[in-house]
Amino acid sequence: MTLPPAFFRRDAPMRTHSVLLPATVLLLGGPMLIRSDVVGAPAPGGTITGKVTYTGTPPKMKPIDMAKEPACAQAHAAAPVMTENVVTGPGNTLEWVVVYISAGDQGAAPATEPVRYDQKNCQYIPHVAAMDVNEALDVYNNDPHSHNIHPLARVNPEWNKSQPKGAPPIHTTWEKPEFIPVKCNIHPWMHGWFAVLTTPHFAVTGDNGTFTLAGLPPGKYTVTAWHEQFGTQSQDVTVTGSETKPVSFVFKATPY
Amino acid sequence: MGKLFAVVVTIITVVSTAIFIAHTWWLPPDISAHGPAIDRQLSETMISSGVLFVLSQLALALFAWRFGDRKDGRRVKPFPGGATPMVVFAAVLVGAEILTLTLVGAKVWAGVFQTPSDPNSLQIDVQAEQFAFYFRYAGPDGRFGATHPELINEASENFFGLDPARDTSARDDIVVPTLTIPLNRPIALTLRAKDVNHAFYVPELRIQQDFVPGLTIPLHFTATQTGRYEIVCTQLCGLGHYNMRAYIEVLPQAQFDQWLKDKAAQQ
Amino acid sequence: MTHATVAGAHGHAPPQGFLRKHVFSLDHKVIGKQYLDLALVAVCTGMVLSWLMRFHLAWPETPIPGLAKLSPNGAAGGVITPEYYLSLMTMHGTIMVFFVLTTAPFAGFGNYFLPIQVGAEDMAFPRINMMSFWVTLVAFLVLISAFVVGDGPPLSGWTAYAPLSAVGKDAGPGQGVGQTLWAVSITLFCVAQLLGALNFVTTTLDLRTKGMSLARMPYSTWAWFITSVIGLIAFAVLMPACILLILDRVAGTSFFIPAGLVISDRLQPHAGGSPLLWQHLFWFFGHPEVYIAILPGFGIISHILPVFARKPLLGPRVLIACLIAIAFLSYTVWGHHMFLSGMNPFSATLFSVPTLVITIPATIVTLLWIGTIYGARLRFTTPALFCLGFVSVFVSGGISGFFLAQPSIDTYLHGTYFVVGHFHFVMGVAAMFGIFAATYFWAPKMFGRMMNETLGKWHFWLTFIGVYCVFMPMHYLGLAGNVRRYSAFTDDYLKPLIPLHRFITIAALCTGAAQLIFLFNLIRSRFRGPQAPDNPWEATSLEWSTTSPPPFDNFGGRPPVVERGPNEYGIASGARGMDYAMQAAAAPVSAR
Amino acid sequence: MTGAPVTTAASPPAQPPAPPTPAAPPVVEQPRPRPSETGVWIAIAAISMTFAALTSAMVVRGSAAADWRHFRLPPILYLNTAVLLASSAVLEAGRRRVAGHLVWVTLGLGLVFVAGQIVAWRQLAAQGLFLATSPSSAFFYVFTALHGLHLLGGLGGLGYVLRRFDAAGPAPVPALGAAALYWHFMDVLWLCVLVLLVLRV
Repeated sequence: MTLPPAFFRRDAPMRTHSVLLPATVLLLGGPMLIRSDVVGAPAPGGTITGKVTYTGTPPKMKPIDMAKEPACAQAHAAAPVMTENVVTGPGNTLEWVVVYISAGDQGAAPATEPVRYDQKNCQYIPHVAAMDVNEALDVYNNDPHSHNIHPLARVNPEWNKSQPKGAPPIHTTWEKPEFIPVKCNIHPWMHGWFAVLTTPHFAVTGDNGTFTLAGLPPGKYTVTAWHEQFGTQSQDVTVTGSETKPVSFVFKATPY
Repeated sequence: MGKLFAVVVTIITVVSTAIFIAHTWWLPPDISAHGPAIDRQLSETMISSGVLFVLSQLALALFAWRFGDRKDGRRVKPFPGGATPMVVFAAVLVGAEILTLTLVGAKVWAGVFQTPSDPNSLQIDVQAEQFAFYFRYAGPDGRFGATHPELINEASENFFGLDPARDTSARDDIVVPTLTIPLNRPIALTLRAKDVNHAFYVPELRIQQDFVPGLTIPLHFTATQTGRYEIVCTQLCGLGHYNMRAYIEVLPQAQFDQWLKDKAAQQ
Repeated sequence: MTHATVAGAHGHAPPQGFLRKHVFSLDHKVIGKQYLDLALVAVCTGMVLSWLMRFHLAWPETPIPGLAKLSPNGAAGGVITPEYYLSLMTMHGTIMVFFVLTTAPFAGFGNYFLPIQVGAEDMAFPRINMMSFWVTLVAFLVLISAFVVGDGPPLSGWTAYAPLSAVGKDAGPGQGVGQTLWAVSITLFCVAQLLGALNFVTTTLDLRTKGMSLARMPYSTWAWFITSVIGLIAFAVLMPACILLILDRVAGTSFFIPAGLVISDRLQPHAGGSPLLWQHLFWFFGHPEVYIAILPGFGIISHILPVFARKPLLGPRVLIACLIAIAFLSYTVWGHHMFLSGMNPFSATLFSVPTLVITIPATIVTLLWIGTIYGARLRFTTPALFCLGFVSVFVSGGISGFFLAQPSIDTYLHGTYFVVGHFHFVMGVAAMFGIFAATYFWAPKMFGRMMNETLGKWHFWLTFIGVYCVFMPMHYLGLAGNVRRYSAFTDDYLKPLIPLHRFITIAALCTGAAQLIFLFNLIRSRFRGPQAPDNPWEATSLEWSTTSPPPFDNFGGRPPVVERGPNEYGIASGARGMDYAMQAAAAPVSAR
Repeated sequence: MTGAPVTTAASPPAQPPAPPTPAAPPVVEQPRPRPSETGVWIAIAAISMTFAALTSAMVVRGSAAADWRHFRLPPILYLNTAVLLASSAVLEAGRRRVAGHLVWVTLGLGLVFVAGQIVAWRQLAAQGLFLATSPSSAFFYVFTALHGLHLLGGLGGLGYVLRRFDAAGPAPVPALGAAALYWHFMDVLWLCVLVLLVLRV
């Protein structure tokens, strides 16, 4: 009979107004909300694109030995999974870097469609999930055994829940901006990140290290790039019309 | 009613003892050097206490059968000799049984836990953490790197908190989640817990020892058969306690040396 | 030899008003019944928890209807999560050991019958007696509140080993507020039991009626007296241990938490503590606690068996000597819980000797009971059946103790279901049979109405066979190496044992259902059972020479004078052709 | 014996006694042994077991790690000990002559002792030695706090006896005897704790 705070906020019938708010926002500012990496309608306003690279020698990624969980060990028998804290691509590009507007965002409406965070073959997919404050986050467990999601939040309230096989997805949101490391207590090699941001304009670099922030109304912005091991860098960019401004970040890598 | 009780108790005793004797659920075959002594001790205790168990249950059943109140006005009979035969039986018979079990048992226990490990045994450092075991081999330089709890970073597989940048002997340490050991060679484990109490239990090896945070506990054994067996945790350590499993692989010496060389190359 | 003075005014005037009479009453009988009702609520809660656990072990993925609403956090979608299973186990263990096995046989029946059996009008300190019940009740409510507070009840087991119990929220769900509530509840429980034990010892030593020498005390009184002596020392050690644990959790001290612990990727700000210190302090209390749970059972069986065997108990002095020997030895054996805990292996050998030696008095006591049944004229009423069941189950439980007492065998069996089978047989079943026997035996005296015999017999047979089907297979699981406290069996060598777990679960659910018969019988007989005479079982002790239920001051202003011991059964020279002689001399046995 | 003589709330060991009921009915003199005195003897056994457990915990914790920080005990403790011993002497005189006013003096001295202990705590806190600073200060606070708590129980017992003095009827000799016995045990306990702290801390 434990009644966690989420119980009261999420599906307590008397909190009807919390359901109406997103609906109205959707009606009013619909087009504004489409995030840059969603392919489709060309967004009005300027875009910022660029590439994230590194200098120096990055640490060697080690293969993860999942002997403890036979189901996952077989799944990765062919191509062993490598650790993901520093993933490099061709041409010194850096993957899993969150690039977002940290200042100058004129009160854009919050993103609303849920972020899906999967646990597949004892791996977090995606390794870094970027989301807006109060955006819905659904964590799925599609492995034949249980996982335990433990976001080590300091600013937000920390929680630690198991998700046995076949258990319903965990629906949650984060109220305050924070970079939250996520670990699975049962499989110590499983690590991921929740990047909770206060802007809907963000992108996570893929294996080619590129990112694009579209739909930016003209104005002066500070663009920040964050990497879990090499820290953060910021640059100021002014967007005038609807042209594309190139921005690039270079991180200094250390072998250990 | 007394007869029904006697019948039920007898059935229960017979069925339970039969299952014990038939070994339907029994210890897995032993693969360690010290295991047979423990198995002997267990079967001795099983026989002696089994006899005591059957005797007392059947006595209870027999007396319940015979001494129901049959309204035939017969007088109650005290137990012949009063309480002294009980005390004598318990003190002498059970006492003798206890004495033998303790003397023999103490030797078996001392053989495993009170003797220092064989000097040329293979040293392996074992760390138990919330919900996994990790094993560390000294690597070619034969020396273990120092561990720093504050440097532990599971994302980059630095489970022991090694500091390869400044500590040269830590660079070649091999960290694996499966305990791979050579056949018929004494193994000396040093058990360290990273967070809470855990335990190292391999039923086939007849070996079990708790990890206590803050202590480094030695444990030594010798495996006498090859194969892949499960290491499980028997000390409650939190929600993943049931899934805190690792495997122990016993390889012939040649295969083990080859495995060690491959791992060293990967560092 | 104490001697009676003129019948002075009763220590406290008979109560007026509902509150004084039934709720805040100073009368040891009302307090005894309040303890029993608390234990009844606690055992029902504990039983439901064990059903949930057993159901989850047998069918882990099958959702349990209604559980998702009851605890959305612990069992989303009705499927119990590993941490919720462990908190169910922790609460099951804590509730059963403290609030059932210590409260019912010792505090419940002891409070009700000790004063009457020694011929006193009430406990030595009635106000303290009342306070100790209310502190126990508060302790129970504090423990139960852990279900609805923060992130659920604690999951570190009823033994609450540090640092899992001492580090706080980082150690996992339930270890935050829930674990602190657990520690506070157990500290309060210790205070209550200390005060209770103080009352028992003073009443037994000072308030015995004329002629009631120590040798003439009934054996249940002896058992309660010895249990309270053990309790005085055991609870006096657990209380400071829990205080230190609370300080570790709340005030940042490091009694039990060593340096350099990284839990949930955070370096804990503690240093220098010793987890083994908690284990030593806990088990120094822990093992005497299991004797606190079983010794009242010994006393009750030794008190009830002669009544239905119509034959004096064999060797009463030997019995009392054995109880005292067990009480003394119980303080020298606690190390057998820690053979493999990293303590010095030599002390394991040291602790195994007294552990094996303590089996001798236990064997003697069992043989005395079996000797009492020899040559008896057994009347198979329900209490008698539960006594026989107690002896049989205690033998099974005691025998498996032989294995665990030896360190070499414990190397294999420690932490497996063999241990679970052992302590459930001895504490979970034998002590419960003691409580059942006491309830059926004393219900006529406590409520003035007889309990139904047929329902009683159905309850006995279903429970007796049921418990063997539940707990004997646990010994086989233990031999196969099945580790205890696992919420799911994912290991390869455990999967083939799941059918046996399913059998145990079905047996446990049936045995649990059989307890409803007892509950129904107990409640119905309070209101519609036939009127009970003063001495329905033709027993000799003092409680049977007063009315049922006894008046406010137990003997209606005429304190009994005792002429003989409690063991006068099967004698030829009984008054008016009876085969027994009452302890109270020429007491007016009212003809009702 | 019938008519439980004096239903005193002899100061229970672990907690201040339940609120004493209004004037209990007059009681008959009670021959030896008196339940309230036996009760106090048993309470003494339980309390000393608690402090023995804490002492063994202190010894084990002392050798468990090298972080034991020795510090000088604030001198006021010795003054407090003198006050406590004085209060015991006054109480013994009061018991022999069954004089209520002496019991009042004991009550006063007891409160002075408690105040002195709190001053000692403050001095220690001023030195920066708090509960969690080091195991030695932790044990100092735990020992003095538990002793203080049991002393408050004793003060409650003395209060109860004093109220029995004002009530009509014969002097409450058994209750006074029990309370005095408990109070003297408080002295012995404090001396043991002090010696222990001087040696270990």
